[in-house]
Amino acid sequence: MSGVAKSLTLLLLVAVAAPLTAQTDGQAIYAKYCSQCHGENGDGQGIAARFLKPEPRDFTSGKYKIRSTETGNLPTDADLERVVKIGLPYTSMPAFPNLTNAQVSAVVGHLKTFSADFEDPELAPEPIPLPSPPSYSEEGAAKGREVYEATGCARCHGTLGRGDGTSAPTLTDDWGNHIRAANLSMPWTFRGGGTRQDIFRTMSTGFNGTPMPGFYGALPEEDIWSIVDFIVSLSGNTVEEPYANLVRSIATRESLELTDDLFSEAPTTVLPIVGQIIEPGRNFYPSIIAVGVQAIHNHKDVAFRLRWHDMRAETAGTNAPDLPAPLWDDELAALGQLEETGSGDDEEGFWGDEEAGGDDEDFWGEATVSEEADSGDFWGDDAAPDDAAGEAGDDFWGEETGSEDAGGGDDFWGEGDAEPAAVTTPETEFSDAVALQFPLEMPQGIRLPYFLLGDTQNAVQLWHADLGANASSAWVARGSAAVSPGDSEPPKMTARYEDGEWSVLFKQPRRPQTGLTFEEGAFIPLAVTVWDGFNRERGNRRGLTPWYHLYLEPLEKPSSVRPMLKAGLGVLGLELLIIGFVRMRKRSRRPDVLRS
Amino acid sequence: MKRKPPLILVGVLLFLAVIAAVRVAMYVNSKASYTAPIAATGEERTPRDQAIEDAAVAAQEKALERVYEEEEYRAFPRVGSRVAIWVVAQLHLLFAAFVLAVPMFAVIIEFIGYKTGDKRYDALAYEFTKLLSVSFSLTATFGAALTFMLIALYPKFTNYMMHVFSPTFLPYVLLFFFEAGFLYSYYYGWGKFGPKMHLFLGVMLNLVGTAIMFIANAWLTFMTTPSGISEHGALISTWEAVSNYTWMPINIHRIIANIAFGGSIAAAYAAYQFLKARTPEEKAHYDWMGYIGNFVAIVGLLPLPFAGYYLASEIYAFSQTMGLTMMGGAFSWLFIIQAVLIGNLFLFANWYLWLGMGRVQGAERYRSYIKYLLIIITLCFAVWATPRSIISTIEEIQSMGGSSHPALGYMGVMSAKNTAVNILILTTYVSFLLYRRSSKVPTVSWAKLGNAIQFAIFAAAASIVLFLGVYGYFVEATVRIKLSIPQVGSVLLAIILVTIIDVLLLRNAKSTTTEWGTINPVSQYLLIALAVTFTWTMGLMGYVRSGLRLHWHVYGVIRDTSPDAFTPTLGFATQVVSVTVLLFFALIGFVFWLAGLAGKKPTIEEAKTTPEAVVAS
Amino acid sequence: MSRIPIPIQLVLLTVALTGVYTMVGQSVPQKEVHPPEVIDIASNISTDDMVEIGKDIFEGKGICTTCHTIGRSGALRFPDLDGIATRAATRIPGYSAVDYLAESLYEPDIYVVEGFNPGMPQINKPPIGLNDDEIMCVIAYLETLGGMATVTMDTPLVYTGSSSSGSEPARGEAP
Amino acid sequence: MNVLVILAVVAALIGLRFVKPGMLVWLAAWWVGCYVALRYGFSTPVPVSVIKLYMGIVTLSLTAYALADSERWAQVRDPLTAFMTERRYQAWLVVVALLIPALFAVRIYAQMTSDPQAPSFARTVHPAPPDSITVHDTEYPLGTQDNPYRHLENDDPEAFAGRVVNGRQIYYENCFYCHGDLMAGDGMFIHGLNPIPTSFQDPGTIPMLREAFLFWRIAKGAPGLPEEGGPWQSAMPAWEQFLTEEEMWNVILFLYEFTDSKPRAVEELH
Repeated sequence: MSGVAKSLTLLLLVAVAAPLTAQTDGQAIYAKYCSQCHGENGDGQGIAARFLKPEPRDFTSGKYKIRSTETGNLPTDADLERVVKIGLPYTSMPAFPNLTNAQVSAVVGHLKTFSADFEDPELAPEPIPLPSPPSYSEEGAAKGREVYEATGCARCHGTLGRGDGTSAPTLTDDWGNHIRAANLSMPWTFRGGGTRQDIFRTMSTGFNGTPMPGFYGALPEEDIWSIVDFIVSLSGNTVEEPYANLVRSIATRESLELTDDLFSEAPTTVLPIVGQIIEPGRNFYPSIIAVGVQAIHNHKDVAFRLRWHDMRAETAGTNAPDLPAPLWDDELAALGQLEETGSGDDEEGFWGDEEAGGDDEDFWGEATVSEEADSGDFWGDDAAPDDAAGEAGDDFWGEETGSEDAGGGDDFWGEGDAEPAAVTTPETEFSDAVALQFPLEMPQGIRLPYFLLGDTQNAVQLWHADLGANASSAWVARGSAAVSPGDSEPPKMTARYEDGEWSVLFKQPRRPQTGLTFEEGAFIPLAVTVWDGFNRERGNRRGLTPWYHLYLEPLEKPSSVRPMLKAGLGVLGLELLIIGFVRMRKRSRRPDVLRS
Repeated sequence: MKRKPPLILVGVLLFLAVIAAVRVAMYVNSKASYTAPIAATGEERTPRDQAIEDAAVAAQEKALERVYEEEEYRAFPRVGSRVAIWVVAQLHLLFAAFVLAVPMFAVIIEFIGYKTGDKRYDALAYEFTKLLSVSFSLTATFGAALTFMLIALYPKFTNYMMHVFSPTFLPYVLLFFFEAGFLYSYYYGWGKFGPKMHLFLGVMLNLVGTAIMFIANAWLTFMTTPSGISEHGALISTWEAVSNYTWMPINIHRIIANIAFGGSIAAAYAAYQFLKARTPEEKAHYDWMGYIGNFVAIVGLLPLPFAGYYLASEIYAFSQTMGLTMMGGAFSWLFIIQAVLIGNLFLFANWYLWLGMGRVQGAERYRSYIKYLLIIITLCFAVWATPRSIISTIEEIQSMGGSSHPALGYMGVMSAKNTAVNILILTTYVSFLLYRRSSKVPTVSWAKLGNAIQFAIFAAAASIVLFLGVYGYFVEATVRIKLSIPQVGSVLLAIILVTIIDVLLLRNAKSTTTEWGTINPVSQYLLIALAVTFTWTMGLMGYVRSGLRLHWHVYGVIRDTSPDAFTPTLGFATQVVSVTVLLFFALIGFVFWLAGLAGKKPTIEEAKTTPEAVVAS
Repeated sequence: MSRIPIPIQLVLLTVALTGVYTMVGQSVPQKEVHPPEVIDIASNISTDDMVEIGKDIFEGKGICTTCHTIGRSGALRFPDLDGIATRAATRIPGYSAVDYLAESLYEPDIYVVEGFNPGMPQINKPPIGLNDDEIMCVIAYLETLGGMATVTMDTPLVYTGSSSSGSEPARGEAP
Repeated sequence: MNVLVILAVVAALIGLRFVKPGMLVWLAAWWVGCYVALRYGFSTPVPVSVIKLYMGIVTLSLTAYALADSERWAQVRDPLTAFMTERRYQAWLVVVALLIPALFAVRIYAQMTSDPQAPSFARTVHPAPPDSITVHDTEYPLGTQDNPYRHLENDDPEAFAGRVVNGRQIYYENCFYCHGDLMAGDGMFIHGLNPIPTSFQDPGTIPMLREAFLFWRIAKGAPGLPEEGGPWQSAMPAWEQFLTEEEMWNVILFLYEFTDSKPRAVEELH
């Protein structure tokens, strides 16, 4: 065969093969991209499922959360395709931008084969009308707050929508897995999307398979819109992730009294928290999403305020950075210790299948479920908490909008709807805790200690607050296996839990006898760790951040007027010199030397 | 003859008489009776007076008891010992370089004048020499200052150097003596000796001068790359100590650099006189003088990078540690500054040649080439000055994904820089060739062919250089380093071949007129700028050569434990270099002024005779 | 131009040009190189402290990083030291990593890794001139590259050559 | 290279030829052209310090060009002199003379009042691996090490497929939290990670690397990175704590299989 013929054949092959690779075989696509989580049979029991919260959807049930149809109904094809294309934020369901529309339709077609309900013409989905959103109004938000209270949203989602309602710890889905009510103050984590239209849809349709009901028909449309406004107000309309990487400490001449007032002027930097999945005892689903950090300093001390939303304050029990965290069975296997340590303590269950699902819920918990209603105002000018107006003032994420307390209306749940299935409340063995991490010494050059508790040559210090004991302590760590109490003075600390938000204040001298010195103008590495006792986090099972930086602004900012004047006048003088010189020469111009 | 003995007799008698008188006086004095000094009388002393006196007595006693201790260092007021020595040594070196270089080309020019019978050359050589005598005494003054300061400020170190090098001091002093003798007889004997005798004096002057430099070089290279001593520093062989690793490379490097430097300073002198000149004759003369000076400077500049490579490779051979400190360690950024300086030198030199075409009739045909040459020079300059590790802000680092730029990263490495410098040299040579060509029209029958061959040689050399430069990215470091040899080789070969062809080609060429003195005055400022840049570069290179020792007086043997032991920042070093350069130019301005005073007349008279006959060499 | 006297013009030119070069000199990274500090090493310090001191010496006074890299490959001119402890233990039968490292430090040319040229200076002699205690700390640090430090100040070494052996002057490092 | 920018600059300069502007405009055009090409002509922006250096050289060269010929110089100088001396330009001259210092002052102000930026570390994304690593007491010479199961691809496709399936399981149990379901480096934890995880879909990553390199990165994780890789900041676990060597090799097979790419072959040594 000649070379030409060879290459022609090759070309032909490619031409044939190309459509094949872009095949629209739903089953094949499902097998490649979906089955690892949702299972070969669509039952949500894929290989990865046991590490995931919220659990992957069980397609055989026909229960779908993100829909445009009434509660209890099947989703439309468009609903399913939308989820495949854009994914569900803050869950393990990714977007699949690599699939073509045809492929998405094909795989959706395949999904539907798992449930016989889709075959039933009587159950054919009918989307509810989604009107275009009216514009946001303060009055709407104020009214929404009343409706929110009256409808009983706060029961799960909490007064300020921070997912801290009284019944929140007990929520389960139809499969008995513990799930969390959505934190309504973080719209970027809403599974159904964070726009007003999205929230309206979620409110109207509810999440099948979870306690989250649909209000289509149950509430007048304008009431739903007003709740939407209220939810939007909780975040100050921050739809995008508000994360930043520099904590700026403002300077003051006042003495630092550890009260919330101290931080009214300090800018808040929101740091995202992720699970510690590096060292054994991994935490695949930390329940805290983000921590807001503020800092302020005077000539002597530096103070921090850390705030985060927690479903419930765990103040019983204890917590410390060096508590042994339970190992997963594969970790044990790798360490060859499976037999020895397979104690119950270790396996508490993280994942639903081990112990009672309720034991530790995870955060990712089907948040989907409850998404809709609440929105805490973490981030914005939030809607005002009903409680003390003063409290609203120090909301972490911004100026608050004050609103009146809602009149307790009729509880939506009161009638009819079943209370969520009772779940055993987890024992409060571990308290909530938080720690600030700094290098033990200011790093010289670029090298920092390992962000996960330092390393043998570069130690870190922790300012730890055990919120159960309401006490602080100082720790020194040289790697996660070498954490020990430090010999320095523990920082001063006060803590408060209100409306689903922990607010922990630290204070420490800027130049302690041992440990890091906080110099103005320097960039000091800083990291945060939080433990949610409810999630049974302790020791290495924790939520953390990598290194970010702290910057202490100088008390006296050098004035820019003088350098500006200097530069300006200098340049002007130079110009005048040149112009003067040119003019003088022109006046006395003789035949030009250069032209000669 | 008859009068001599009495004179001597008188002398001897006088001598004896003095001695006798002294003896008598001493005897009388010894026989006189002792009288005590008049005691203080009168007032009672207060206790305070007593106490003051006691304290004075105690202090005196204490002073008497003090044991002599050898001092390691003494401090120079305000600027500190190191900076003081640094500045004085650099000034000494600059003047010495000038004093050593000028006789070299003065003799050559004189020889040309002698051979061709063209008086003009003789006058030029004399004018160069005029700059010498004052410079020579300044050199000696700074040398003496340096010596005294070394002894005073660094006694221990100086003592050690004496230990190693004492056998070289006597020859050095003797040679210096001869140097003075030859220099003054060469200068003052101008026109008074026969030409051969005078030339002989000049040659001797050069030989002696070079020998002096070699000896002094031995001392300083020993400090960097000591040899000939035991592990504990004791001298084993003076010759070994003299002929240490960097001795010969420094000798060569300095001879070449001195020539370039001397040429540029002489050209600066000519430029100064040109700008001051009132008459066309004067202008013509100094234009020509500046041209010659600059020509000498460029001839010296072209091989200088290669001499530098030789020196660097010897430093590597002595100690890889030191070599890496130089190129990759503390001094790596210095070579970026150096690249800026040398880039400037090349640019100024080319620019001067292009301006020079303005005085040549018939140069217009080559003018359009200038912009291409300029573009090449600019590109090479940019490549050469590209740093390996780039100073960048955070966002820039983030966007580059590292501290090296994906595209510019290729420019910062040796392959690119070698290529750039070789192309620069080739381009400068092309500029020169164009200049040379502009005043001549070849008449030989094979002119076209010759041009084509020349062009082909250039193209071949450039492509070899480029190819090897690119190839260097694909081979290991050890191979890559060796690639610089064929690169340099092809450039040098091309230059030699083209020159030979050119000489043959332009035999009996039709010459067009070169109107000396009509050059654009900008060119004269360029000559000054060249001289400043040369001087500054020498200062900077002096810093790195000396700084390489880091905290050692004699590398690995005598530690610097003085407060100045640290290596200063480049910023500080450049400030010191700048001060030194300004001082040098203040002094050299003084030299120029003196030279202007001395024997102005003969030069102008002689220059007058020639300008219209002047044709390019 | 005719209005400014020539000498002043030239002074201006000289000063301006010198100024420009000085500015170029100020715009590059400024770094002072200080002579190494003398580190006092007590005879009873812990291995961890030795590692720390050894690291300082390795990066500073010992100027090891001028040639050696840690964790780099490709066309190297000197052996990379990442994981050196592991390799050192297997290089010479009967030699522990410590012994191999010690001997290589005291007599750099004794075991030259294949593919490299001998070129390492004797670090116990000037200009580097580490003393025995300092070398021990460097060994401790090298052990942490690919293993755990085990040496103490008292660990006996197979290598016993004293630092004053050899009569060659310091230039012996040239190939 | 942003070819479009470069082409635009070249086109502008060529276009100017037809307009036949004065020398001053020419020089300005070249200067601006060089600046634009340097500033915007590279897809990875050139650092300001280098631009300054280059523009200094360009300025010098353009000056040389202008001054290398007296007529050319006159063309540059005369309009400038006219602007500075003639009456009709006086108002403009005042404006320009005040504007330039004002710009300098504004620049100083902007510099002094800008917000502080957190320092960042320019880590090397693919630092060079060590010669060899030891995993679970076995030494792997990375220079020559190949995936011990790669040969099964041809020798025993069935066993190979089995290993890929095993690798897939490992991946979805351990890796996809960060590297993502699609291996695009966009797992669910990435909003909290800096540096972000590697995208294996990027042709600049695994297809450029040898399997031994991946093995090193997987086994030793962040703590095993050399300094230039920023071992203190990367969240890559040292998987030898959790996985066997076989599992790591299997997951490597799966990575290439899923992304449809081939590892870089071991180079011949010469």
